[in-house]
Amino acid sequence: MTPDLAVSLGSLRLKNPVMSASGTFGYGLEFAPFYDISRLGAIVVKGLSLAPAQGNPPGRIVETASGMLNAIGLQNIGVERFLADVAPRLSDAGATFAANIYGRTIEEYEAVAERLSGLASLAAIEVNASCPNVKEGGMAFGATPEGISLLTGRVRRATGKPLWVKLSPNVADIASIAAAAEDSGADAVSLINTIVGMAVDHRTRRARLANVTGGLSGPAIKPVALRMVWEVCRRVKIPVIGIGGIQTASDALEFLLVGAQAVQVGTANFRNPMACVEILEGIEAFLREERLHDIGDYRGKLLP
Amino acid sequence: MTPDLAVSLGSLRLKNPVMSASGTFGYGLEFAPFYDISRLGAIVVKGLSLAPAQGNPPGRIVETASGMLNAIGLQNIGVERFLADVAPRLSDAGATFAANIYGRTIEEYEAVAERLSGLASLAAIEVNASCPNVKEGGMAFGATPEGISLLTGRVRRATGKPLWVKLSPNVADIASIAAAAEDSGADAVSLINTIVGMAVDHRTRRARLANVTGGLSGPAIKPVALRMVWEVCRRVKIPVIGIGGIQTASDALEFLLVGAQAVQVGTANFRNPMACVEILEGIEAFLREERLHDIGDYRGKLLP
Amino acid sequence: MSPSRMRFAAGRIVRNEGHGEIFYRLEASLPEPVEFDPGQFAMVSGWPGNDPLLPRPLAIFRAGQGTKGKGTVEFVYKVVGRGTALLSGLHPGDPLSLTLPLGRGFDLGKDGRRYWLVGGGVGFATVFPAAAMLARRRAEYEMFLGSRTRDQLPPKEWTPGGSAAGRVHRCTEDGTAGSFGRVTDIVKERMAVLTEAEASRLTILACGPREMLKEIARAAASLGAGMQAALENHMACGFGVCWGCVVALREGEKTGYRRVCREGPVFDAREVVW
Amino acid sequence: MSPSRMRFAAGRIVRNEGHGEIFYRLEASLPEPVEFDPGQFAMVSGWPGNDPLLPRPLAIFRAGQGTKGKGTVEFVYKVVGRGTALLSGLHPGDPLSLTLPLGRGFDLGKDGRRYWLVGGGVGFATVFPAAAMLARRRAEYEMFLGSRTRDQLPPKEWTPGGSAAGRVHRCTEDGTAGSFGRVTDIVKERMAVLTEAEASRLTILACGPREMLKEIARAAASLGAGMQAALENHMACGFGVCWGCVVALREGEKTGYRRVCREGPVFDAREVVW
Ligand SMILES: Cc1cc2nc3c(=O)[nH]c(=O)nc-3n(C[C@H](O)[C@H](O)[C@H](O)COP(=O)(O)OP(=O)(O)OC[C@H]3O[C@@H](n4cnc5c(N)ncnc54)[C@H](O)[C@@H]3O)c2cc1C
Ligand SMILES: Cc1cc2nc3c(=O)[nH]c(=O)nc-3n(C[C@H](O)[C@H](O)[C@H](O)COP(=O)(O)OP(=O)(O)OC[C@H]3O[C@@H](n4cnc5c(N)ncnc54)[C@H](O)[C@@H]3O)c2cc1C
Ligand SMILES: Cc1cc2nc3c(=O)[nH]c(=O)nc-3n(C[C@H](O)[C@H](O)[C@H](O)COP(=O)(O)O)c2cc1C
Ligand SMILES: Cc1cc2nc3c(=O)[nH]c(=O)nc-3n(C[C@H](O)[C@H](O)[C@H](O)COP(=O)(O)O)c2cc1C
Ligand code: FES
Ligand code: FES
Repeated sequence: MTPDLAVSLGSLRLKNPVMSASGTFGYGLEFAPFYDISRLGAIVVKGLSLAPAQGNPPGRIVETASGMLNAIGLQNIGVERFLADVAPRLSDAGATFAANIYGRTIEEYEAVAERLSGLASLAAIEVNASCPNVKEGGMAFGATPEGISLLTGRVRRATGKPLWVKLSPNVADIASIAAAAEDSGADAVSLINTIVGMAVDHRTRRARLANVTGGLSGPAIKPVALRMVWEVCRRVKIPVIGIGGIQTASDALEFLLVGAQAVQVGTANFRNPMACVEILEGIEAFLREERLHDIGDYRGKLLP
Repeated sequence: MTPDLAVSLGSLRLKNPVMSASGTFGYGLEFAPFYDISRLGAIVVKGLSLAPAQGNPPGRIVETASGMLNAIGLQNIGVERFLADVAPRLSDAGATFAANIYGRTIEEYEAVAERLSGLASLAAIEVNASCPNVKEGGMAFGATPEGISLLTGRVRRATGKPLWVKLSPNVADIASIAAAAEDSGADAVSLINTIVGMAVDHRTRRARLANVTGGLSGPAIKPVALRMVWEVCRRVKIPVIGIGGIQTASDALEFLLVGAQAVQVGTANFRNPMACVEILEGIEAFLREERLHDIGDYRGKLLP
Repeated sequence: MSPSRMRFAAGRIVRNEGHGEIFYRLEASLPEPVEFDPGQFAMVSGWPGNDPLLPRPLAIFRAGQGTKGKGTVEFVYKVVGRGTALLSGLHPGDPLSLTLPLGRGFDLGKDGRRYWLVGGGVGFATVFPAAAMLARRRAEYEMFLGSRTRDQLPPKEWTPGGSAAGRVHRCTEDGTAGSFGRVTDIVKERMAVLTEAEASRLTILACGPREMLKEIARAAASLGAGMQAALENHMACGFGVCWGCVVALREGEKTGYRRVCREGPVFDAREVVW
Repeated sequence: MSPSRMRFAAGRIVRNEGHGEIFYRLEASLPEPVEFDPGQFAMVSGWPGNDPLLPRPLAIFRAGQGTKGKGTVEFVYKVVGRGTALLSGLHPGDPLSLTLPLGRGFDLGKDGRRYWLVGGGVGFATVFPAAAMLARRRAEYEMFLGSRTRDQLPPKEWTPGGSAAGRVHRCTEDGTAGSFGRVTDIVKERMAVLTEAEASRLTILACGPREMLKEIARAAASLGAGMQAALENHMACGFGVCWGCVVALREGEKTGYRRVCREGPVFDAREVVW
């Protein structure tokens, strides 16, 4: 018997809990040569801003021990081109997709959210309240419960779409920030975004990123991500989407075990473009092996 | 010509900037079979509490991608046995050493500091205001500027020894916490301690650490540590001791380049007991290669 | 013949041998054959563990038909850091993960053009496949290969298309093999004696250090010769989804960041903001 | 002969061969010879990169004199996870980092005692060196080796001290080799028929799964036989500086956490809080 992998994120039902993480999956279509992208629980596209954005100058990426730093700075095609060129093709491919959005001001967040609200095929809006690589907005809102409340509340009023708020790990107490998002109307929280880091070249004496600092992702951050997801799951009632260093089915299962309702796979897509489907198949195989009929029988079942 | 590696930490002069990090070097004597421990800038011993402490139940360690989690819980012999049995032998070995201290209450911190103040051979006291693995004290003080001010000020008044305050990375703005330590009389700040993380076994459905969460250390955290050290160096005037994922001379040089006055080597001692001396020799070789006569000509010289 | 659709393939090392001081030549078997355009590349990994984490971009040096419908692919690489050192330590039989073929290769246009292929350092690995194709087409081409010293030139037997007199020019900065000097200078000297008509019929295909590309690009532009430059940049994905590998390109009045892995690695040299 | 002072050594793999389904036997050369007590171990690493990060503890199986004053050391290991899988992929000539000899080995006391050596699973790797020493001393000993199935018993030719009749007892849980059953049961059956005097002269040296050790320890204690148990635990350093590897020991009325790598790995079984 095929185990039931479907999960609910508030009113939204996904066929399975495996999504791609924003910024690591392009606009989704890039993966069509590799596999049928409609198989994923959802695709979360690269962060969209109101106007197209150039992003930071290169170097934008550096490899670190079991991880990488990026300072892309949200280069993206903007919401209009997304609506005109990308969204219809994602629908044609049968994909379930969510838009990650970003603004320099609250008004810009609202404007992007409003503009996307009319897109019937859009499953959800994920608010990036946590990008460490842009000067304004982004992390500023994500750093305090007050900032998150303000941002979440305003975007909430701007759209009827399911609303996910993506949290920054660069805080002392992520659970209280998640609680603020919950109280202000988020349908789910996703975490973690990248951890701020830095790399320098001791010979050239220069920072390796043009932006000096960047966001750390990949297996290196998994223990931190898992701890934060666990803390947030114990605090909020809304669904939690676990992100951070997930590379294999067992990584994904760990996040589900501590209470995440779904997961997003980021950096792993780079080394292995098949990562998301391999994780999906691995979860299914594990449930079968354990004779679990429903992923709900495993989720959150961490033993004391 | 041999380059001059001596560095000053306030009034304290060290023969070189390479120290061992607390908790990864035992009481120092354990390394005597491997090399002459008097060669190090300083040895920072395992965190001492007023009374001997049992620590957490096992499992206490888990390996993670390019890192490890520990939840030792500060098992230690207590300050009295340190004074009676260990300190004299460290002196006999010609070692420069500092005591890392820990208390469950401010009064305990004060008492340990007072008790150590009479030890003439002790180079400095490092206050662990950031241990994530004990229920009380520790991280609570390290989480806010107010907590750090209070703790630093009180220990400052309890001892005339050079005082280093060791900071937690589990905060939103480490520079403001460092500034609070500086304002309250710290002679130096050392950072980072471990980042709180967690690991679970998806098959047994249990946390891998008896304490559930633990502290992440090792190469995985280096980018985060380096960024924090850079931020703190730009904010405070007192010397900064850089810690986190340092394994090689080039790692150490990176921390010096962003402004650290000295470094501590932790987890690297486990895989390679010679790590500290190899780093020391590597720094010297690098300065020679670059024809720098004094480490001061390199330190803080990150180019824009 | 158009390049295969990109894929993620579980390869297996067939051969991985050192040549001279610094080059390795690696051959891997693939579940299915691939076709590629000269200049296209693969993202290669295969070492165990997550450190290093990211795959390494390597130009596809050759690709062929293996036995029983399987494919093979070859790379030539220089050991410069941890990833390439790890690759050099892999043995026949070891697994190798490959995403390929990637990027936009050289545009070898149609008839009537004359090609100069310039490879600086390990850049030859990117231009040799173009030479092989031009040789098959019996197109008019010459090749310029430069390196610091003798051991860093590719072994002669690797040179595609035979070595008809005057076809392949080798040079070293220390004069230990071929002519003495930088490949840049030698190419620029040859350019200096071209007629206007000759220059306008010339397309340079080049891969090598950025300084080399930049100097040749400037000379080519001032003469009106065409030039396609194969660029390098640090990459995370290699197939256009991370936006990590961008370079600044001139687009009319403005400049924009374009992905080396997708819009490149081969760019019209006039568009690159050097 | 007392064990060498512990050291960190840059070794090089001489031999690394699979035996049966799951065991590997690895020999490395060392700059200088080491002496060790049976039961002592080494922390072994050598794969490139930081993932996995920590070295792996392995019992020293043999150590000898190499040529030209160099030393050699041998290990036997079972591939159970990433670290041992990586080890099994290393080739002769590859470097291997070793910290050794570590911990407190078996106390093989003085005269007049009778020893039973018990190895469950790969636990034989820890007790064989003790058997070799007892055989050299012509001490009175028997050995009990158990595993799940035939392929998981050590190859017979590895057994130290020859196989005088009745000296080595092999058993498998599925009966595919040796006698049928768990080594625990077989040892306990043999204990049941000992006289009090015999029991008081008996010392059991055991290494294997915790459940096995615990059951045998309980039986030994109730008979008044001595037992030294070689424990395992996850380790970061292996030489007593991280406090990561502790087990609870009974110390008078209280219990205390003691380091497996320093106060152990061999403990008096009566002191262990099982
Ligand atoms: C499209 C393309 C094709 C290439 N083809 C070849 C080839 O055929 N043969 C060959 O020897 N080399 C080639 N290179 C360069 C090769 O990718 C680098 O030498 C290699 O990535 C270095 O990895 P490392 O781990 O040994 O070095 P490290 O310096 O340790 O690498 C650290 C990080 O920097 C990146 N990096 C370092 N140097 C380069 C570089 N020059 N280009 C891109 N990324 C770099 C690595 O990928 C890694 O992420 C090509 C590069 C590109 C972009
Ligand atoms: C003193 C001592 C002597 C040993 N001698 C031998 C021997 O001679 N032959 C042999 O095959 N095995 C021996 N072991 C067990 C061996 O250390 C483990 O099988 C090995 O560490 C597993 O590593 P892995 O990466 O393959 O497994 P993984 O499960 O991937 O390892 C993950 C982490 O857990 C640790 N770990 C996992 N299992 C064990 C274990 N049983 N004991 C200690 N740490 C563990 C690893 O060291 C690593 O840090 C000994 C253990 C100890 C403590
Ligand atoms: C290259 C890159 C670009 C990213 N861009 C975005 C983005 O646009 N919006 C966003 O919310 N998160 C972005 N992220 C963060 C990821 O979505 C994810 O939260 C993070 O990388 C941790 O997951 P991982 O370890 O699986 O990569 C980006 C990450 C990377 C590596
Ligand atoms: C096993 C272990 C025990 C530690 N114990 C202490 C301690 O007692 N006091 C303290 O201030 N830091 C302690 N630390 C933190 C280290 O001193 C250091 O700050 C941290 O590990 C980061 O450096 P690293 O990545 O080089 O290990 C401990 C770390 C480890 C791994
Ligand atoms: S390497 Fe990812 S977009 Fe080019
Ligand atoms: S492994 Fe570090 S103290 Fe035992």
